[in-house]
Amino acid sequence: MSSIYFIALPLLFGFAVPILSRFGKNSVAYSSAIMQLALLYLAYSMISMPNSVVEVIAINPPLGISLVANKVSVAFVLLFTLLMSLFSIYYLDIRRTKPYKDENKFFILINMLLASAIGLVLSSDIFNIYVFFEIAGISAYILSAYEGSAKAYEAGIKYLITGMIASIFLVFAIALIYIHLGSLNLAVLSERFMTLPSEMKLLISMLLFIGFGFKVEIFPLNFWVTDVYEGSSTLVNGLFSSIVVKAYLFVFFHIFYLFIPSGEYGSFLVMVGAITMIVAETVALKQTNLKRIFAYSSLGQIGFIFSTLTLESSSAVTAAIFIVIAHSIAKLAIFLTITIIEHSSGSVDISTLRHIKSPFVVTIFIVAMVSLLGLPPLLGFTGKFLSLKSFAVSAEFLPLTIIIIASVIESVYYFKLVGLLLDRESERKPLPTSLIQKSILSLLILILVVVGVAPWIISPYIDQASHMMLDNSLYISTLLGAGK
Amino acid sequence: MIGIVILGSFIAIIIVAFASIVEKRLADSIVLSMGVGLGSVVLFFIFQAPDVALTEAVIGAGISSVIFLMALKHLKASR
Amino acid sequence: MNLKRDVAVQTYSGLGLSALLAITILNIMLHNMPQSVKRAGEKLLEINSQDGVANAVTTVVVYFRGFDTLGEIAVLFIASLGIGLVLSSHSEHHHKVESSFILKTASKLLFPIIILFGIYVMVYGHLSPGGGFQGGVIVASAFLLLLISHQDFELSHSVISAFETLAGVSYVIIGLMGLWILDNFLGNFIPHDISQMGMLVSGGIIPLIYIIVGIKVGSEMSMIVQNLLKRSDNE
Amino acid sequence: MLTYLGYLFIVLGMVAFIISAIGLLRMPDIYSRMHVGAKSPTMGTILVISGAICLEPTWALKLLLLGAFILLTNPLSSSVIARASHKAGVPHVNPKDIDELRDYKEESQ
Repeated sequence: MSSIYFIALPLLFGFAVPILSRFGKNSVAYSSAIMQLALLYLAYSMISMPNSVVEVIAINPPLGISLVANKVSVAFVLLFTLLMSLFSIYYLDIRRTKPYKDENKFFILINMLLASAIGLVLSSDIFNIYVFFEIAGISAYILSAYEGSAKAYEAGIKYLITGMIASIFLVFAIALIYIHLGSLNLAVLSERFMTLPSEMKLLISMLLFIGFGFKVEIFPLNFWVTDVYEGSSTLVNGLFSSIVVKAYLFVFFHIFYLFIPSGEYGSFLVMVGAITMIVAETVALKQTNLKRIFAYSSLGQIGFIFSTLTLESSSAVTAAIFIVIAHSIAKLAIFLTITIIEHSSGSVDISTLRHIKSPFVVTIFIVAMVSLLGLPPLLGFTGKFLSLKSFAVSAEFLPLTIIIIASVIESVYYFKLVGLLLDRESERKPLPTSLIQKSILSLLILILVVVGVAPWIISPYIDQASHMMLDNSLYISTLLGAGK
Repeated sequence: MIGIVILGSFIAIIIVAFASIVEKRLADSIVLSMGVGLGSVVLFFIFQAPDVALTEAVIGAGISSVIFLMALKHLKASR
Repeated sequence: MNLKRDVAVQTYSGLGLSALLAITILNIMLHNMPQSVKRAGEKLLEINSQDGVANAVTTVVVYFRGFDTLGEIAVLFIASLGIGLVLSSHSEHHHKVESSFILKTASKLLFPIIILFGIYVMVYGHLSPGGGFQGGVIVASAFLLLLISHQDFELSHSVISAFETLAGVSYVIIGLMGLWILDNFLGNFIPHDISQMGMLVSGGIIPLIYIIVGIKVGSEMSMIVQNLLKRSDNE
Repeated sequence: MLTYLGYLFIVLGMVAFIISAIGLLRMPDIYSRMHVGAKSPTMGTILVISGAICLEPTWALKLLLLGAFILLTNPLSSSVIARASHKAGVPHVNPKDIDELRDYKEESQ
């Protein structure tokens, strides 16, 4: 099987929606879910392949564009397709009561988002990465303005402007790279990047850092994030936080490891991540809006992942992949539960947590939060433990201290939320949940618990993946050796 | 001879671009930015990139300014 | 949460940063221009000379980097969709202004000529400068002329979306056929002989894809223009 | 011989363009500016195109089509601009000028 289907099928679906919608009211929704399940199956079947597979498009690399499916990129693709298909099935249930207006367009947008997230992860050509960057960006702007309220438009415009500034920086960097190095292929660039004069190298690195930094949501460049999360709908927030940001994170570090293997800017980036984390967690303490709280908590977690990945050791990358998986699953579960709460009470203020009476929802919420916090025996613990260990091994004690303080602050507001959920004094109303909602949420939580208790189910695979992510010579030889 | 044309287009582009930033009325500024497109069409053509010149003429100087003008009209109508 | 202020601040900071960067780059470029790296462009031209398409730029845009073009088509598709979505919340009441007899007659005369020129640019994209993007926009501008001059003229939404769908789907299908036949996405599976270079039927799938791109771009741009024009007329 | 004829046409066309440019600067109001802005560039373009036909007779068909297109569009666009400015109420420099469009509108009301 070929990895091109991950991108071609969602695009094909997106283009074909006007025809599909002729076949009845539900046909688009069901075919979207079926296609995503097919992609999930494809990703699952690719996970057992022994070697990297290079999919050549039109002409051979280094001139043409190609997609590289190795252990680490397939792991991310599997994560994205899994979360997206669960999201689609969940939405199939929601749309019976509260559908979006113009639903067909919503399906086009989420599939374009999926295609571009996968494209960012698989592509091995820096201009192609920019094209997917744009597709993901534009579909995200429209998704955040989708509800059509004043707040949603504000979110959309903010996202649009910051996204456009990010694109300018990125395309500038790519132009400079092409002028100076004469190629766009990541493998060739990886060989040539260190030969640049040092000012040019610094300039290009800065441009890339700013361009991706807006999208990766790193400290000085993430002022827009919470407003966007607050304005856009809760379901969409789940997608942003669990899929889009993770794709940007992956591609940022993919390029970082390939271009600067010596870890030149590592000590700068590790502090950037730690500062992102502590600022986000401190600001989150004062918030009273659930969406904003979890947006800030996302920022904090991303800062944590960011600074872990900059350590550039294989144990740190393993830890980071564990945190990415745990965070994506837990955040999706949390945003899906907030959707239930929002639909029944019409508000996302934290005081609504006092008035819900549903042991199921309360359990989901608490388990997901505990996993985010990194307490045993859940999946979040594995990642956090490994990450702190690799910080200690690399003797990065200042960031380690900052991260531990930030985690303590994080636990304060999480336990505040838990306290509200378990408050005995307040009046409570039952919260209706349907069977599909229950099963999707329990599946997500089940993954957190099972893999958390027995991390050795996936840890050999992730170990191999993290070695592969750091092994530049292997990447270069597979990519340049490809050709039919 | 061709050097004068190139230099003239460069200077014209810079002047028109600056004028379109300084201009207070948005409609005028959009029309001025069309001038930037036309100047770059000349440059692209001289530097032997007829494909890019055609694209710039059609998209940069033509339809994108029209879209800007229509968006401006939309803004005025909603005010 | 002050939108007006935030947008201004972000725009100005972006402009300032860009200016700073431009100065830095000019400085660096003036002092050490890159030495002669063997450029990818030259190698691409070498390969193109075996491929039988007279306009090398077309080969690069549609074939060597055809995957990027597919992505750009998707960007345009989503942008058009977004404009339709954002403007759909307004009412459909049109404010009509009768245009003069001269304008009506002349635009009727000009319309077929412009359409013909657009199609020419699209179809000859692999032989002469131009191609799908340019031709599509020219076609859209012909519709724009008609929409401005005839107030009661309206493009049928279903016809345009049929064209759009047809073009988009057939682009991906052609790519996948390359995968099934040659084991190479967007592979050139239609026979293309070097002796036919410069003829109208040459280059295999390349002219075919450029025509598809033209149809797609033309329908998207016409839709964008119509949405903006019709919806901005209500007062 | 044909070459010299071609150059002559092109120079004449340039003279027409220069006259139009001077007129645009010197004329007092928009209506008279439209007058110089429409007529002499049309003539200038036609002259330049006929000069080009004399220089390169093989391109004659394409150049003739180009000339026909300019003959169609140039008067049209200036007519539309003049009409639009009349509608928007741009004043004449001399209010006693003949204004047939205004008279026609007043009659029809």
